Amino acid sequence: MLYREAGQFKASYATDQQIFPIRQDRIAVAALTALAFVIVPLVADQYWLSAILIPFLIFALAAVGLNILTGYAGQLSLGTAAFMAVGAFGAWNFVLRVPGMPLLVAFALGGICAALVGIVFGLPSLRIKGFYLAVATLAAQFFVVWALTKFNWFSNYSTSGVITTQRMEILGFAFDTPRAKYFLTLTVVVVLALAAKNMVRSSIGRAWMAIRDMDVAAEVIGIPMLRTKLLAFAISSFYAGVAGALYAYCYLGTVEPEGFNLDLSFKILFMIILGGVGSILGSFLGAGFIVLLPIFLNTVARPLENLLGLSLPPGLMSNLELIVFGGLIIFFLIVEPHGLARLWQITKEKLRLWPFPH
Amino acid sequence: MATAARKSGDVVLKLENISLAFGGVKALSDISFDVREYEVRAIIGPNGAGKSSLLNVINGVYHPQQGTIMFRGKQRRDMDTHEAAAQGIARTFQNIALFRGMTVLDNIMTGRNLRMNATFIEQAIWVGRARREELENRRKVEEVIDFLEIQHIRKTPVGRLPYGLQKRVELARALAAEPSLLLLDEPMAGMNVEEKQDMCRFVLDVNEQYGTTIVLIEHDMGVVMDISDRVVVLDYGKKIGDGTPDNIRNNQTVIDAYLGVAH
Amino acid sequence: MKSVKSALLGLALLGVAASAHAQNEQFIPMNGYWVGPYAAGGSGIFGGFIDYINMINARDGGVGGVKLTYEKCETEYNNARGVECYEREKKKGPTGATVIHPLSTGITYSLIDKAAADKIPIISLGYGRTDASDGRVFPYVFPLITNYWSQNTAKIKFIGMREGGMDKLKGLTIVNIYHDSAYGKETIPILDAQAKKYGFTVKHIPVPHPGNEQGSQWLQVRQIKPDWVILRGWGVMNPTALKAAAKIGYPRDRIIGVWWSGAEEDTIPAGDAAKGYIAAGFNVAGANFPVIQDIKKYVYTKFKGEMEDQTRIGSIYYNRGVVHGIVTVEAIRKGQEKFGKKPLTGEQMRWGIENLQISEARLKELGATGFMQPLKVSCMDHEGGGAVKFLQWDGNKWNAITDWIQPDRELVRPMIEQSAAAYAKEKNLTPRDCTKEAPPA
Amino acid sequence: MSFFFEVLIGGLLSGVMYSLVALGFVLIYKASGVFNFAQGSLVFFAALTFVGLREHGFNSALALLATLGVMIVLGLLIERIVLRPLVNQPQITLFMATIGLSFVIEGFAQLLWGANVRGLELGIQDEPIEQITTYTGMNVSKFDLSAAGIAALLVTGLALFFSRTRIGRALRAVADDHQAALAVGIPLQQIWGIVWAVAGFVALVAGLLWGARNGVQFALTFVALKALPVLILGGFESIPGAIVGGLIVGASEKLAEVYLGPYVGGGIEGWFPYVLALVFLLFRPEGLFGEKHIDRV
Repeated sequence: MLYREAGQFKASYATDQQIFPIRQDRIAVAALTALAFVIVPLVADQYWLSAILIPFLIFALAAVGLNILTGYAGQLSLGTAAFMAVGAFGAWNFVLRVPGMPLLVAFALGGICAALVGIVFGLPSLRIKGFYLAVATLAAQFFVVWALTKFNWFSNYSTSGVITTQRMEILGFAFDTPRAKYFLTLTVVVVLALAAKNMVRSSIGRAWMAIRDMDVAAEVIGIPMLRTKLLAFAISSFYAGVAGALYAYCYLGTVEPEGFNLDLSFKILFMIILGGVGSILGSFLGAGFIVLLPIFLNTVARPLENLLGLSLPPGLMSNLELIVFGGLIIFFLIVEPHGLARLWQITKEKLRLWPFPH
Repeated sequence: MATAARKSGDVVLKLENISLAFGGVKALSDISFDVREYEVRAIIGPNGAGKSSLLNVINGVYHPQQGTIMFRGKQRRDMDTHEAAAQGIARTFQNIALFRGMTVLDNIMTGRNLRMNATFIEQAIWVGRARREELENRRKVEEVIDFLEIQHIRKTPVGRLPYGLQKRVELARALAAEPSLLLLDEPMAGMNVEEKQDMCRFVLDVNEQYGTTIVLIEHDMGVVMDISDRVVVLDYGKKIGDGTPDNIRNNQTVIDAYLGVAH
Repeated sequence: MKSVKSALLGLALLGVAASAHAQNEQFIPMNGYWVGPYAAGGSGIFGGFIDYINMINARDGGVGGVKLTYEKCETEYNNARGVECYEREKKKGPTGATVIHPLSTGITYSLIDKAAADKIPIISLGYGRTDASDGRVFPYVFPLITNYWSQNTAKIKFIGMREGGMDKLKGLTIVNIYHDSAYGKETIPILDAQAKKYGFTVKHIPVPHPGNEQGSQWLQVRQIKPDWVILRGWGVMNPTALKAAAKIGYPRDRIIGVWWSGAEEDTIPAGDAAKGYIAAGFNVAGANFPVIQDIKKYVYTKFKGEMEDQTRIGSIYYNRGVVHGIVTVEAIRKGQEKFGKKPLTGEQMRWGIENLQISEARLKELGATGFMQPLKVSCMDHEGGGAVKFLQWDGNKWNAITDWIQPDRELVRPMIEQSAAAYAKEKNLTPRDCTKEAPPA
Repeated sequence: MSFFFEVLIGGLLSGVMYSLVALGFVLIYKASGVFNFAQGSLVFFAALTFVGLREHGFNSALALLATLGVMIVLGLLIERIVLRPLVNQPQITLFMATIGLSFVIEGFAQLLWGANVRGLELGIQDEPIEQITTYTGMNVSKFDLSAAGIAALLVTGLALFFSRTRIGRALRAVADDHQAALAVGIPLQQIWGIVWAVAGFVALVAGLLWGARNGVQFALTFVALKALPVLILGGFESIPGAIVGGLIVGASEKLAEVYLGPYVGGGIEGWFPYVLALVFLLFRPEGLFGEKHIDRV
């Protein structure tokens, strides 16, 4: 009875086309935003902020980016981490080389660098589809990491190729505590997630989905294949790039090209598959799941290990973690191939009817 | 039906000596025919006669090896899908080509994508032109939805709809583009009598109310003879007949081809 | 608020909260890796480290009556997880995490700022930031014993010794085969500087990660026909390199590896192809040292050992773990001298490490004579040693073939200071004045 | 010039090693449309099981048989537990499931046999053949030649299996058209089980050869990355494609590294095959031997 849209009549198309048309959703989103901006910073300690919430938000942003490309536009990519790397190194170089460069502008420029690289590696998508394209995006993955390692200019000739982010300051306010970094990350992520939501419910989003669902029909309608696909690559890479910049600035503080390896790309792909392909909400759910699961397994495993004594082989818990992680992924795919977002949708549909059976 | 009474205008589309082959297989050989403004033009023929290929040539999905296409006064070697759409050609497909992951409303809205000019940045911020365009086009789409009587399924994902309704949604998507030339590939295939009647009514209404020229592939001879102004008959990629329904009905080659194929 | 928070945490941390910490304990996080491509190194090193801690607890009842506790956290050699482990572990124990061994250059880099803010010292034994040897700029980072640049100069010295004098280096050609990564690239500048100084030619050949295919690199070696090859490998790259060298017939006793290329894990998979191969090391292999025997006696006879496969006790990685244990425990001892026999805080621990001295005599007491080199850390010098021993693989085990060979400090130190100064400038740090630091107690 | 040929031959022989891994991918993709990312883990698991059993006192032949048995059982289990419940799901879901599967296999392998790095001697020395060296000045490794021979045997064996046995023919039918195969009464699931078992066998062969080359260790899972560009070039569904693709990738990456690498700082082997494959795809999107699909509308 609580989650009901009955009685909420739309008097105009404008109200019907709101970002969250159902009143309860609006309330929930508002409450969640308030929670994230007000309550969490008050309650969460440093561990939660800097080890869980910040990476969660950053990965969610990268997942939103990948979801635009893979979930909405239907182009499978295995190179997300590379675009994150471009964003991180791009932003860092802009701050380093342009005096007085505002931080947020540097993030955006880093994202734009990633978008340009994304367009280049998106070009083959016109001819190549499915797994051929997926494997082809690995070219981006390996090439970008190689180039960042190889050409020392990108890391300002540091011997190791590692970059350490500069002090973060916006309008004189220093972002050097976990809480401040959390605020910055949260703001960027919320703004970009809303923008993504707006895009996918506009004509560009419909064009992406049309290409995903049936490209020939989309072309016949007059959706330009080249522009639409490349735009998906560009915007997706922009999101990944900004996420990469945040990853460097707000999370790790120091990054090296190899940190943006294939494993990271897979991790983000996992997020959208488990969270829900073609769902902005799913990107967040998936990111939460993938960030929290290993930590949860680890925090459960270690005390268990102590409890059972040292007679266990040392690698046991680590290996079990890996097995359980992989097993749970398979389990979730089998139980709900459309991801957590679909699970949530089903719950909502049930809630609409609750407490009546029909 | 009083088809003869209806005004048919100038030739808007003219195909001349079109030949199309895939690898070594000839799909169309030396086909010529024209379409006049405001008319309902049917293409008939047995399975594999090249009917769908012909539609695909008209709106640029296939590029013929030979021949020319004249559309709205412009002669060309082949069509480009995007150009075709921009010039006002819309179509439906034999095997429904809806966007299965999207709702009915979104599917129909894609039909108006060409009319939405807001940049993705405006759309991301959802202000000004982007918002205005969404609303204006939504209004148009709602007209189409009312016209085809599918208000009740507006928010349903198309994948969940029964076949007949899917066909109707596909027509809606094509109509949303406000086309001047509408290509319909077996719009009534697989429908029951009632659904067919509905569909016939819609096609004729479109033709009459909006003045849309219609090119139609259909197997149901009754329907074809009823609603079309002129008919082209294909067999094995060749044109074997062209004329009014009455002409075709009495054309010996056509009768042979049909009887020969049927049994 | 507090209760909401603890409820949230409690949910995730489950049993952790339940085990109340006794007060007279000092906590050391063991954030390592027991799975993945580098699990052999991670499990070996943390095996030796943990065994040593357990031995100290069992034999001596801890350090000065303070029991040492630890908890493992799996980092998978991944920066993000390494940071999470660090954040999770840093508040545990009565005085929090008191020292951290990231065992990954990437994780070390990611922790430098955080650890300094949390006042938890980082010990990076034989990895991490080379320029952190300058303690003025990096008060909380200790790349103890030796760093990549030092070992590289020692390698050139070794080559000089083999050639019959440093003047004989002139005109030689040395190929540097390196893992194409931040880690691999680190020694390129120092090699170039040395090439200039001694007049040899150096050619750098990168091997792309993971390095399981090196045909083209070694064909290049075959074409160049170098006098020596320096191997800066990691993981599977090492045995593959040795195999590839055998394939082109390049003599293995002219290949000199770094310590991450010089463990049993690097040679055994190469089989006969590894015979004669030489690597630098800052600890030796072997289980005959009293310290290892004590571990066996106090830990393994009680079935509490970390190593499932006990043949690995005394291996290079295992012994390196014991070295981790020795420097950590000795630093605690040093700290207790000044701050009293109680659990140290991270800050006090930092002082202990910075004033750590392990003399030859002390090594003897520890049962580790010849096991590792004597150490003298200071505010200026966070490396404290710098020497390496060269070990040769005879097909079954690593044998030391030299004594401790000192690095070329005149060459290395200015480069370190220059690099550290650049870092300080970039980060807007004021280096400490070491003359004002508290002298050793 | 002789150096050029040496690089070329070395590359071709390395390429054979890539093909071996790629074969496993092709088999499974052909029969069930699954892009099996866990193939690398299977290679690792097979090699580790083999040396693990030998450490426990099995002789080589027995260990080989036992490992083969384990791989077949593993293949059948994967089909039964992971893929059968996911039948008719989108390809990307299946792909993800195999990544999850790779974690399980990797964890399980190390749990069972420990994280130790092991050597594996097959009794074939990885050394240059002297006669060839004396006559031509080129180094050709005995081991590489033997590996090529084994690969040739394997491919011949598979070809015979597909063309001569009833199961093989059924398998081809399945590869051509699942629905039609089902309609004529071919038991799909049984066929899939067999394919997974055969893929397990191929993984074992690849695992032994790669294990002998690099040591039996976790990094064996990375050989999958070497196989992917081979797959794009050769097509996901073609066994000859896997072989020819492997040869092209092996030769071109070596030549590129030796002759192109020095101009850009080297280390280009990691991405060169992918870019090559990408450029190739622009001209032939269905791969070397893949079938051209015409979009019908």
